[in-house]
Amino acid sequence: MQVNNTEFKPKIVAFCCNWCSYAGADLAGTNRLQYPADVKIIRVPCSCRVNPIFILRAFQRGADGVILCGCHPGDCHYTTGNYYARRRMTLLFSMLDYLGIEKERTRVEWVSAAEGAKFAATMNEFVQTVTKLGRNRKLEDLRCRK
Amino acid sequence: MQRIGVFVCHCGTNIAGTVDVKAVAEALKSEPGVVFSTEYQYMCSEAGQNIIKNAIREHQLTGVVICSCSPRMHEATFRKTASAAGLNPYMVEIANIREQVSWIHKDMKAGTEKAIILGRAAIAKVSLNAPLIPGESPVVKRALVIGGGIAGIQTALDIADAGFEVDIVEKEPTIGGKMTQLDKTFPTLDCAACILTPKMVDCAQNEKIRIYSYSEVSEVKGFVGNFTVTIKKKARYVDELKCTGCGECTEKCPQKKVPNAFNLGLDNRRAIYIPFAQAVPKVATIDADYCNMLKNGKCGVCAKVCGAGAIDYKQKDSFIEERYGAIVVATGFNPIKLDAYEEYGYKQSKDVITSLELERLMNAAGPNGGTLLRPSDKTHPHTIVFVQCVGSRCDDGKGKSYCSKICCMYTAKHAMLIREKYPDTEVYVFYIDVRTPGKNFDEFYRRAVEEYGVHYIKGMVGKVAPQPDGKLLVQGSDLLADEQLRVEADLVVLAAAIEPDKTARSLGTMLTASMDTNDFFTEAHPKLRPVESPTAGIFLSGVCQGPKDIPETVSQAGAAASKVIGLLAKDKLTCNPCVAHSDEMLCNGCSACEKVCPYGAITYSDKEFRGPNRTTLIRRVASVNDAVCQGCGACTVACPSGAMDLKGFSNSQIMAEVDAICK
Amino acid sequence: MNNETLIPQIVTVADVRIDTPDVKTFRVLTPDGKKPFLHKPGQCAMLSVPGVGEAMFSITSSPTNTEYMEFSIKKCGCLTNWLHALEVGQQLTIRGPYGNGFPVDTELKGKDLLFIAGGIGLAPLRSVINYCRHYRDRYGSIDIVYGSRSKDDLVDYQEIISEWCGTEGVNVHLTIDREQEGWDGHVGFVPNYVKELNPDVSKTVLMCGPPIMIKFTLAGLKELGFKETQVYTTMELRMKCGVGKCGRCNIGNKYVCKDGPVFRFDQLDELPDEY
Amino acid sequence: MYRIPEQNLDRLFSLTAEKSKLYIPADTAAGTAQFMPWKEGLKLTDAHNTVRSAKDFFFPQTENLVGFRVEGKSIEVIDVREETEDFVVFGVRACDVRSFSILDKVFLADPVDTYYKNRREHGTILSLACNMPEETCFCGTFGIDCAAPGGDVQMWQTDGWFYLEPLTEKGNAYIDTVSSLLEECGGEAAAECRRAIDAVKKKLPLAGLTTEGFGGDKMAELFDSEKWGELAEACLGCGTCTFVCPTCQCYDIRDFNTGHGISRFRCWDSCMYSDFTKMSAGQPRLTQLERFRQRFMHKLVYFPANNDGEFGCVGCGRCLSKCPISMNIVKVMKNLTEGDQ
Amino acid sequence: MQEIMKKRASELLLDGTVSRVIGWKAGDFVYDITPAVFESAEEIEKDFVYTAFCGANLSKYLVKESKKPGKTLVFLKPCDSYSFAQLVKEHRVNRDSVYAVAVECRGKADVDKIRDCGVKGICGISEENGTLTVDTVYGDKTLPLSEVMLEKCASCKTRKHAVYDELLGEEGEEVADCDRFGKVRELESMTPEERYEFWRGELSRCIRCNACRNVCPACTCEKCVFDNDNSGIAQKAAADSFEENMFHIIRAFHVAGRCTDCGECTRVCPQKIPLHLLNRKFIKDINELYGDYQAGADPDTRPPLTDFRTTDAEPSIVYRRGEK
Repeated sequence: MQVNNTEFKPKIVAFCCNWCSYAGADLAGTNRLQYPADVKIIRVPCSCRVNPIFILRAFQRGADGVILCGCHPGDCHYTTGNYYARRRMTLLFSMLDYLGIEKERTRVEWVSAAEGAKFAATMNEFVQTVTKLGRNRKLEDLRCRK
Repeated sequence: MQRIGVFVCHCGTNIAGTVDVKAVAEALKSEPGVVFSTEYQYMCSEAGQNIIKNAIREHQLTGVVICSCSPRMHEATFRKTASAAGLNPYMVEIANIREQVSWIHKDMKAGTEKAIILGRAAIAKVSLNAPLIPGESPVVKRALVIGGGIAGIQTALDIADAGFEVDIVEKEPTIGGKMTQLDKTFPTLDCAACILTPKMVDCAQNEKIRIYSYSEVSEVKGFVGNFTVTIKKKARYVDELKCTGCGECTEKCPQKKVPNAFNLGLDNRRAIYIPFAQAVPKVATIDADYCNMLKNGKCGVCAKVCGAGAIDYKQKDSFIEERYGAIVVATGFNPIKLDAYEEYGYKQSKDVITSLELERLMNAAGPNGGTLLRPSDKTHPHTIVFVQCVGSRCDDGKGKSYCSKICCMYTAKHAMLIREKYPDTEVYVFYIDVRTPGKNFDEFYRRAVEEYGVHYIKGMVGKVAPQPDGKLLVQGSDLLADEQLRVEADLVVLAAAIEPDKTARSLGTMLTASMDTNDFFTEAHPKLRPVESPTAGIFLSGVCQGPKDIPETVSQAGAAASKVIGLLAKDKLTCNPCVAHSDEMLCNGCSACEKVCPYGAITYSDKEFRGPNRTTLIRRVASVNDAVCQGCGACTVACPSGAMDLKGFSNSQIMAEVDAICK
Repeated sequence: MNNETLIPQIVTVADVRIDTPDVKTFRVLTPDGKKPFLHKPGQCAMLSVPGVGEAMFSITSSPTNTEYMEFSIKKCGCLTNWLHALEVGQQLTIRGPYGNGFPVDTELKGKDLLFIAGGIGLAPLRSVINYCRHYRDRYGSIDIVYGSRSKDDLVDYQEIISEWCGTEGVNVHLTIDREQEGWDGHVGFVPNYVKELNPDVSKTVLMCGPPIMIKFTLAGLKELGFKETQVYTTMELRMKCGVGKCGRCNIGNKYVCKDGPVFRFDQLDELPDEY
Repeated sequence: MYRIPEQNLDRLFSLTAEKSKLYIPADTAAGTAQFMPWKEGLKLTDAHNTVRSAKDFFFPQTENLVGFRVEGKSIEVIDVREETEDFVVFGVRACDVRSFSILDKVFLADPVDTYYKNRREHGTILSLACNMPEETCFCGTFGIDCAAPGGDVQMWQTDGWFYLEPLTEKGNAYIDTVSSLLEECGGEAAAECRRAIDAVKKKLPLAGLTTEGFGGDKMAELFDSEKWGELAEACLGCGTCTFVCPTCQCYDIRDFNTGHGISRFRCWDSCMYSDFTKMSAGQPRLTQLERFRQRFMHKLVYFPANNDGEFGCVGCGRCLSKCPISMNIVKVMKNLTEGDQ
Repeated sequence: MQEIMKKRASELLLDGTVSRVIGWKAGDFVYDITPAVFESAEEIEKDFVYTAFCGANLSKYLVKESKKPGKTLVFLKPCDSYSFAQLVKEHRVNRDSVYAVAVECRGKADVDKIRDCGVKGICGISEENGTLTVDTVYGDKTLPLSEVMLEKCASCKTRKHAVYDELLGEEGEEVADCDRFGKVRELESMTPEERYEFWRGELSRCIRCNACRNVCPACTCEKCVFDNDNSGIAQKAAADSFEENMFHIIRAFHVAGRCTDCGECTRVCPQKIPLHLLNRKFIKDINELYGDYQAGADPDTRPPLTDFRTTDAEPSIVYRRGEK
């Protein structure tokens, strides 16, 4: 491990559902609302497409935080997808917490297509939270470390 | 190994202003699989698209990554571009470096870095893309409307009007539904029968419309554009084709003590009957529960008097199989049973009635020929109490949590009609809130209060106690005056909550159309797709989707019809190729995916597989109907073995993106 | 530190030849343009694309070829799919040679040889055939029976026609499974063709092909009077290490990667029937 | 022969650890014994033996073999091997000591596995005689004497003393490094301890188990035995027996994409796993029966066939106590030869 | 009990009601009992046992056995019956071809716990009225069964069967004072650091032998994602702490809402990792967030992860946890 004196820049993976949150992120862009470049978005059709495996995979590969954004409950493009996602993620996050992994590294946020501002605010806040936590060491794969 | 081309768009200065596009194109050049990388002013312009097309041809590209604006903006454009150059359109991925990079980051270095990472993720994804070909399925040009009330009738008429054939399945002997039982309609007070019966006749006479009355849907197979429905025609013991509806039999039938369902049991009819004069089809039906001939083989009067020879005691239930391209659910509603509401004395006193019963009592074709008389002693009631929200907005478990929506208005209508016809009658209305959002609705309610002097009392009725003298002692509270009220009433009318028809639940299961906990059908989107079920090809009309009044029902019926017409107008349906797919070799047959699929796109079947040592194994495996699946991916996560995957957003693709981003 | 057999060397693909719709022949050289290592006919090598996989392939070029090494590879899995998609200049890793090879300098010397191959089964034999052609005087007559599904599926067809058929004392007998336009040669399955040809029982047989072909051909040869001690074959099982340690390619106490892949049928007979 | 009082064990450990890495069997939080790097305060376990065998020291569960850097079409090979430090393992039982010679026959056979060899050369084994063998022990079946465990130094623990007898050069070298703590002594106490152990050995329930009926010459008859079906019936196909076994050495070689290169590593594999021999063209061991049979045939027939009759089992009894369904080599041996007796 | 079971199994085999019997077979040491399929009354007579060491849950064998012709008799302890019902619910076992015989159970013994009491060289064990007499190479010892029970039995939730065709012995009751979530609560009340240390300590012992997975009646996948090279997450021996975590988290997640808490994973773990604490965490969360749910208890309800309420808790509930 080399000592790095530069400021810690977290790696954040954001899974966004195509219909609401991705559109919300687009709106944030259209409105020039800034949030840190540490956030990288992966487009998925629906929040229910996000497998817990993907989240663990991100942590394995060195992500410091993973956030899942979907339509507000009740507004899912596929009617019920985010309800399943909500249960899955609640249980997964609870399990990660139970294993002693910082729960603040994971989050679910409902962002509609109209909530560009919320998207940007959420990302700003999440990046801040994760930056404070520092590097993800509890759930990383040492082999992936550079 | 793919041959990938990368195209970085400047978007004028929109992107190039904060992203070093040349550096991005250069950096992505050395990614695995990339054989060509370039940048251009406007990739979406014709010139830009030509660069893509030429590169595809020149470099035999098998995948294209475009670093540009949001895919929501130009994904379709670039897919068409690829397609035009002979590349499968689904081999295109977009890295969103405008909305997600240049527009939100000011720092050129950070922006460029992020753009490269997003580009890398798109390259990683496209490396795992497979060409997808949208499937096509033919459309059967016929619609089925389940339920022949005003919703079903209106939908059927509109569909037929557009030139498509449509069948109505109605479980009662006649179409018309609840509206036939109504006396007048709010807020215009025009007579329900006068506006409904012509539409019923239109249905009967329209050669595009077939009515299956006294029938039920017993099985539904297939999917959008291609449903196969089995309709059970219940035996009515009368040949529909022969019966002229003359009514001779209904007058001669010796069994006179049959509670008249049309009048809600307020009077009696014969064992053979036509529900009401304007019934469509106007055909007699024998009530097998009461007919002496059917019960013990003794009678046969109707057969003797029938000049047309239409009576057939040996008739059996028959089944018809028909194919449809679309199905409209219009199963309507019923008032809830009030047996649980002992405090209102509905069971104890004949003079505590429901609003629908009041409609019949006031109707000219009703049991009293339109004169309002107490059911118990046929005397004129002088004090009438209306109780609102009986079973609506109710959290006590006895009723429904929702607002039934129509009660406020029909009660105002009832109160007004009574005050007009019998000015000597005092009318009290106990309410929680009066809800009148609708055109001319509030004016209507205010007329009831202001012009007709109806006593509106904000408060609930605690108890209705039948008195020895036949009066009903109504105890309630007046919340505004903060006092307890006691009213000696002659008649108490309960505004019973409405609930979806009991047949809806089983029908929902057959259609794999999702329902809410109250058994109302769920719409595909509460705001944007209110008349479609999430299950493709299933449309919703009327109260089966949620409480609504007649004008709303009719407009929804029209909307559903237009959606159906839009579907039937197509010869073929193009399916979204980004659908789920089950790997049979991995499938456990556990049904988890089936349970979370909002569209009923997943079915299971037993299949033979080759086992070890030349044995055959039979395994239950899932398969996805491409025409029905909408590609949400809920099933992919429910599946523990990873047998379910989503084309276009496969597990490996998403993980490749994750890897590329976290690298 | 010692030379470790599990650490591969790098080779560059110098040429890719399309043999049949699903077989390609890859020519590999070390980065400085040499043949990676010496081998005996019938030996194998582990080829790998890091991150994709590693697998054992027969070296199809002859040891007498001092310039390069070749592998004929059929597309049938993840790694081979990848190999089939690669372009000239791509680097791979290689380690080997592994296995015993055919006893060309001992038991086969001076014998009349009968090669029987089906489909991609020609790949491991090709190196022996070319070796024997090169040292033509060390062996007696050479007969080659080779069959495939169709004409297009005959591997190395050009070489067979242009070189093998022209070598003195070499008789090539080709056959395909079903009639085909433009084919005037023999039609029929290999086992039957062998019986029709009625080879002299003094010959030594080297056979490779799909299991079903081996099974019936062996039965046919026995009918003709051949003994199991006269028939050699080469086997393929899943291998990881290539040096008889990882434990997956063994049949009884023999490791295919180390004790094989070439076995005489009498040797196989002593082993449990698990291949 | 040397000896050291038990209460000085910590000092012995501490002195040993000064010179090289030291591993001793100690208790985990769950009460299982496991070899752990010694650090101040770590106590020798009371348990008879560790759950994992001592093979880990020479053949670890996973190890990186080689790395690759891939760029465009070119590949670079990165040798990730490192010189191993010297280490000492304290308290290895006789069975595990024998397992090393079995592993040697595989890994040191031509071509030599340099990863293994490297570790083997740097490890010094201090074995410990088994005063209280378990009922699952049957090392005697394979001619192993748990009263004289072997290794570089063999030890006995009796009457408050540890007795040490160096057997090899490495052993002598070790004794030299810790000689300041040892006193020289005669062999009587150790001999007495050996006699006591011999008496216990006779009482062990598996004392009568013999290898009669097994060996390299029994290939066909054992392979074709009808009893495999019944024996393998309940097998879950897990790798417990393989992974706790001191002699199982099957491995897999896999590539891992770290995001910045490919790391090729090897890891333990189990012939009990359904995908062990699976390839794109087919699967030679189709059912659990074949896989189950392979494991026991290998230990009892194939291995002796290739190694002058030496069996591939050391009777440590780990599979007896750890198999989830209590199916094990003893049951297999008894069952296969049931009719013969 | 054992004799009643043997008699009944033999009867049913002889009268042709069933073609085979899945039961437990005696071993060499009393405690090393192996699940086995018996096809004749003679085999039953010879080897069938039902003792304090019949901890193995036989239901998973039905996935394979129930596909064979004829009926298969299976003996189910109360906890096993839930696994069986869940397998039927997931269509993994054909109910019609199984003859389920419920047998009473008062808890099964854990030989490791006996060893933990300092008992070495066990030659024989006999049980009488809840007391075990252990005959060892080094002398006799007696122990109360209640102190050396398997973890799953010490925290038994019910002695009542979920489903059966025939009951032998007496049907038990739900265990009212069962506190199977005690340890989970204890962990929850620790700090995240403590929890992390706890789990690293436990999971770092994992040798990835897959015994937990292969014994688990909920893990009946045709091919496990961890064995499937195409899944992208295939792994064999865990290379580092991440892979240990990954395997156990995903496995627990895949059986969440389906795990009946039969406790087999913990029973078979050679490294004594308390794997049930992962599953019980999910069960506890599900019970608290979505209402009590017992997998296998009834055939119709939707498992919690394939169900939802519009009013379900938000994931942020985890976030807020621990804030006082």
